[in-house]
Amino acid sequence: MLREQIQKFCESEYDFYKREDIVKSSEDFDSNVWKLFAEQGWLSMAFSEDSGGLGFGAIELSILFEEFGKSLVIEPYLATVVLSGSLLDKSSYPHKNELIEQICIGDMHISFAYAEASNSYDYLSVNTSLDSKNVLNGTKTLVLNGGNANKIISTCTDGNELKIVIFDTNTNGVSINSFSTVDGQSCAEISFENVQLDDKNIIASGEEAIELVNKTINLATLCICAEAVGCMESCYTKTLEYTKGREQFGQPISSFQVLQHRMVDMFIESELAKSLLIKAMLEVNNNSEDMTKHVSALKSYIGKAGKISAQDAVQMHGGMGVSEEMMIGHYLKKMISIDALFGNSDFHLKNISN
Amino acid sequence: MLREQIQKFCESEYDFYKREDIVKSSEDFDSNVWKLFAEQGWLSMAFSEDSGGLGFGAIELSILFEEFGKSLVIEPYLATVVLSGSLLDKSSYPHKNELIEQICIGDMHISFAYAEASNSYDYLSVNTSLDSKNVLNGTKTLVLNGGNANKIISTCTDGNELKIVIFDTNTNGVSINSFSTVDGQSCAEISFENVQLDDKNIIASGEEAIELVNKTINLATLCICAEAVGCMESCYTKTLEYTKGREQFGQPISSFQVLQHRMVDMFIESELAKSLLIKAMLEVNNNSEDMTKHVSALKSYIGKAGKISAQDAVQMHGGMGVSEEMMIGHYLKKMISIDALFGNSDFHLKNISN
Amino acid sequence: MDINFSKEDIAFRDEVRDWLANDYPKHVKEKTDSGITISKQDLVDFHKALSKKGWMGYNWPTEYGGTGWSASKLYIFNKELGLAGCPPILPFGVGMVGPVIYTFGNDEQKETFLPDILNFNTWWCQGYSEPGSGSDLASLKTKAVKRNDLDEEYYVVNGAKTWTTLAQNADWIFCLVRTDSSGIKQEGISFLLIDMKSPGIEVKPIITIDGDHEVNTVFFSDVKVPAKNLIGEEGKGWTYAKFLLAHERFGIAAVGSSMRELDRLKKIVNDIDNDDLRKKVGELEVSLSALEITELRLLSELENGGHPGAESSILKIKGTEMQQKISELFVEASGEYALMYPGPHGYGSNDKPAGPDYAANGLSAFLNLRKTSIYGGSNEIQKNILSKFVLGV
Amino acid sequence: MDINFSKEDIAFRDEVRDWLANDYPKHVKEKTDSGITISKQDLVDFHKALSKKGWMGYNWPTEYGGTGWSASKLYIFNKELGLAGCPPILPFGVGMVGPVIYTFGNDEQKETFLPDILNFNTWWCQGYSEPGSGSDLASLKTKAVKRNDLDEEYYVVNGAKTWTTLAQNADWIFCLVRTDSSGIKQEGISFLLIDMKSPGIEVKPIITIDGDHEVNTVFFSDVKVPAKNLIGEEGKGWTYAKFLLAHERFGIAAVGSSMRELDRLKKIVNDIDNDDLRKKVGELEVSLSALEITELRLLSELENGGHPGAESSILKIKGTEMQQKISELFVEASGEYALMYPGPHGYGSNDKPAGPDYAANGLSAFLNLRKTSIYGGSNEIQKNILSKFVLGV
Repeated sequence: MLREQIQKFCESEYDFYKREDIVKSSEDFDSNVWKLFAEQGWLSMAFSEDSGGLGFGAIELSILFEEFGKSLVIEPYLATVVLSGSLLDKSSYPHKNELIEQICIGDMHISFAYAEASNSYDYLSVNTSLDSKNVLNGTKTLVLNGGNANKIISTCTDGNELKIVIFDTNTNGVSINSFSTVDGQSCAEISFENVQLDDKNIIASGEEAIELVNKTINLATLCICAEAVGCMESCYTKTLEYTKGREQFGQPISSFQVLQHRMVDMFIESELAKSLLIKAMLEVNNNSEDMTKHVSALKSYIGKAGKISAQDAVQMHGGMGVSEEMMIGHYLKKMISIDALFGNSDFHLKNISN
Repeated sequence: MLREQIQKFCESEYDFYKREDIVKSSEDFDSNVWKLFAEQGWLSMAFSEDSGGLGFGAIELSILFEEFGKSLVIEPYLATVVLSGSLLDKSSYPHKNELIEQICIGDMHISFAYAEASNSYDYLSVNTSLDSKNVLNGTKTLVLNGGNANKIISTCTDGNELKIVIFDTNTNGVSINSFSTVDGQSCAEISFENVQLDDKNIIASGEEAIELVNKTINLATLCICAEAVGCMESCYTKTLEYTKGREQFGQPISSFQVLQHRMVDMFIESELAKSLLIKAMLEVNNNSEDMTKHVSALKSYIGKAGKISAQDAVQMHGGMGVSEEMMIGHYLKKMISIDALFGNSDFHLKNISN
Repeated sequence: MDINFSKEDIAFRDEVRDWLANDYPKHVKEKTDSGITISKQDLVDFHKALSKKGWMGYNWPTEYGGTGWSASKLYIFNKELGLAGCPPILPFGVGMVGPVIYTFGNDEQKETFLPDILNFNTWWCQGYSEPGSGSDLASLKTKAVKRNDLDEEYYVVNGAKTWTTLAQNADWIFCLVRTDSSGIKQEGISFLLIDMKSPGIEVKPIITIDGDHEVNTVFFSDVKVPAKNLIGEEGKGWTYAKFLLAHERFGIAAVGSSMRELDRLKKIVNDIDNDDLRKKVGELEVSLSALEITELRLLSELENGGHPGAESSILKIKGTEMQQKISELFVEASGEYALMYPGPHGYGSNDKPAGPDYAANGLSAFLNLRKTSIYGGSNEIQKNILSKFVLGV
Repeated sequence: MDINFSKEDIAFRDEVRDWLANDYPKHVKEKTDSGITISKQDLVDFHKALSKKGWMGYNWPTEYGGTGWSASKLYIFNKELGLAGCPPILPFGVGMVGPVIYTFGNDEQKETFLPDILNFNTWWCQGYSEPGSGSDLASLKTKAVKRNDLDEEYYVVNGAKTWTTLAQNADWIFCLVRTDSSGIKQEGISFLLIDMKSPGIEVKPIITIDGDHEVNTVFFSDVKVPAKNLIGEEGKGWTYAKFLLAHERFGIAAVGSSMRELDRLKKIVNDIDNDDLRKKVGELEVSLSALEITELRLLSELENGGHPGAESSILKIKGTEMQQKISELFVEASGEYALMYPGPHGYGSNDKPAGPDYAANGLSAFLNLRKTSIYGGSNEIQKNILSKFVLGV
């Protein structure tokens, strides 16, 4: 039901031309579309009822992202709702409800600054420092949607333990440099120079902070994997459609056995990826002990199979495949960005092999 | 010219049925065939003229083995001529000429015992010991043709440096356990229990011994790679021939595009492997500094590509491919044995990557 | 989407495990656990033990003495037997000819053949492929000509069937034969049951590249087959054959046994501490998990009344690839010892070579399993099926 | 089999290196060395420098002002330019239309066009593919109708050509046009040279997935083309087109530039110390070496009077795969920074992001190079060619 709702929305409100308009506009996303997301309840669905949300979990988020993947939705749902919102939701931060409420109605964007230049996927090794007087210094990189955020959630260390802080982006000493991403979104490099915070800016410390980072990244990883699974299905269905309509040498190119078997491979890989997604989303939903392992298995699989699938889709679309004006090349760019985020295929394979 | 000579011999004297007769006989090889090898000059061609050979080098050996690969020759040329004979030829051992002469006329088989159970391709790490009174103790494994050898050349250590010794297989304290190999040859596990040698059994020590082992193994590796290249070409040509003759659904199966492209891939891989062989054999022939690196590149390539090629050949031969009575499955077994010898594909890839 | 099992399913799983622990013949278990090839008698003992428990008719409806199990129970049964390292249940009787007989056979045939199948009193083999027919099954040439002598109606069968698994042990063979050559090739095919003791039958071994004798060519020279051994109608054999192929989905992905093998492999690879192999094992673990869940999803569709049909080709393709890749890694893990190969029956206990135990077994499996992507409709044919039914091209 | 170079070849190689060190325009070198996109003027300067040295006609016989080089010199020239990171020589004039003109054109055409090609005074582009024609080139629909007005003979051209590289810079386009639709499709095709300034020509950019504008669709609406711009005979255009495709083998494997890129990649991978990537780089090094020697073997066949012909499809397939794989590893080596992509022209100097320099360039190359397995006869078409000419099926 949720799936049908999203599909209907994407069909009527978010076709490829609409998406292209947003990508080409000076804004990183369309605030009207974001408002529609709020109206559909999508911005609140993932939060617990205590925090004012609808209390849905990993399963619904996976479905949402799978459909987002099919339509290549570029709104900053991952940054604001999944990364920042869920982190707040799971935290014991006393002010979280007012923030979550603002996210739910679409009035606030928060970005989570978890990455630094040198930590290569180990998000618990943090150099950004918070001194005893709550002064923050450091540089965060690849902050998703950072250029559009009202607030930043950042990891830092007091020299002793991990801390998570939140503050307005217009606080003195915060400078933000925003860049476009390969999938048409944006990310920022953000530096903190003697940013003065106080105790109420601190969301969590120590064990709680570590658990929040791990669970948040794990959930976000699941979400982009679901997005990849949606991409893979679309790569397959769109290629099938294209090859059936495209004539060469007097026959549709779908009649060539080599292309048929390659599409069969795309279909099979898409189904296998879907299976791993189902497993992983159930494990995360149950908060099982093995959930990280299952998410890593999924991430390692889609990183490789997804890229191959998108490359094959481009190849079988011929010249059309490399044209910016066709949707198909954008799936490949999406798969590149998904593989890059939160550890690539080899990294996650190592995670489960060791 | 050498190539044509070998091809002609294999066609007239060594077809698949002849080979099968030898495999199924109680002997590991056919001594009449071995005599013919001697008559053709093949047993002497690789040795220097000083040692009584024809003074040919790595190029001619490569051609010989490439053709051996096509016909799946199982005579113990690698063990006796390449491993043991070349080692002697390159050594400063005073008695080498009489031994080489016996090899050349086909009257003697010598096996080189370079491997031990725990050294995993590091043939310079040796546990077999030679004490100060020249008493030998230890166990060697996977000694090619060891069950048929008149003499054994073995690596050992005096606790200080590497030594290479040679002695009769019927010396007291030598026990030999012979096994069949996957490619229809034989190898042995040989143990030495207080085998009393004397100084004239010692071929080389220290630096000379190390260099002899390295050069010998390198040359032998080149030879089996050439054999693999021959196998790959035959896998391709035999599969092409088979699919052209085999009808299914009213047409030769070579008319199916999927099989065509797969055979094109086999052809391409066979050509690329041939190119690497040419490069490596020239480097070895020139005794170039980089020769080990080029042999490793070749070995890493054929280990993988050769197995894929043979597997595809079996698959495209259908039921015929897995039948012991057809030649095609034996190429797969040959490729398995070649990958296993002297370090497999991953091992040699590491060699060149580090 | 429900890929989780019900309480009833869990209880059933425990019952299977219980049987495996207590009633699965110990002498068979000992051999399979130590990688020793089992004998014909071992196979018989294993099947008889299943019969005794009432599980031989795992895929049959209760009215014919079967278990009437749901798809999920079938899945659990197969997976658990695989995990325990049991030999595969021989499919030719209970999986193949049995369902054809109870669906298309007459009452006399049901009474004659079904109980013996359930009790494993008869060993069946399959006469489908012919020398030269390969995946183009319908091109078969084995001829059956009807005769009528002294009120005895019978067929005279001439021709040959090949790749016949364990024909050397079989009591009966079910055959597709050509009773009419006038129409298109699928018509004119009939389905006959033939006693292997009939005069004129000769079984010739085919030795496969692993050195084993598992398959055969069966020659028929003027073999007399009573007309009452015809299943259903003359000329409808192709329909029954297709029914059989569609019906035989049991265990096709071999998830349980692949899990067992991969687990063994993982322990070996951890011992030899090789990063390349560890990575390859990790990839296979992920793929096997994907395959398992895909099978469960198809099951769930089946149980909800869907007809996954052609999608089961995915299980065939990926299941056989998985088995082959695992065996290939065993060979890689054997390192230099992959060179030695004594044949499928090992070196025997007095003559044990140095090197790891798994080397010879791994190579035997590697060579033996090449056939899995060829038989039962080669993986290329499976992709053609998927092209037609899934892609719609 | 001689894959080693002669002394003369070695001397020539040194001469090329000398030119690269001293006369290859510095401002172009600086840009390509630091991964900055070069401008139209840079490209012109590069080609003019080659002209000045007399190397522009690298593949032409001396009688038309070419170098008359042997195959091995051609190979060395291309490899050294690639190793030095030079932009590829634009093939449309000197590589493609030039040989067609000096082989099939009349004297007037030779005098008019050849010197300007050698001096890079005219920028040519190629009008082969059409929207909808793809690899089935002969199905082209662009029409040229012959008219005769007041003693002026000319063609009126209508239609569209697409995937036209750098048409936005071009002075002239050579086109396959349909002058007759009555026969089979390969007949009735003619080869026309068209001035890009002719009224009725419109160039519409195609932006590719790397964000760059390199290719275009060129529309022709009642474009008047003097009849003297027809090459050879009307209706024989397909013959000339095939000649051109067979002639254009230069640099197809891109070995030199792939070596340069792989070398850069190797340094990066050693710095970040990643075993997985190191292994993948090692595999590519081996494959690139295999490709290089294969090209040398084909050269050696050519020089010995052989006609390797279809085997050059190997170079196309493996050369493009190599380029694509190297670029893919650059992306993998970029890790998380593969996320950021500013477009093909970089971030500009004032706005440099954190993360390695190679991230954006790697991604740009990765996206840009997808086309190499599609154009010039897709790699699937190359395999069809090999099937036909090598397998003989």
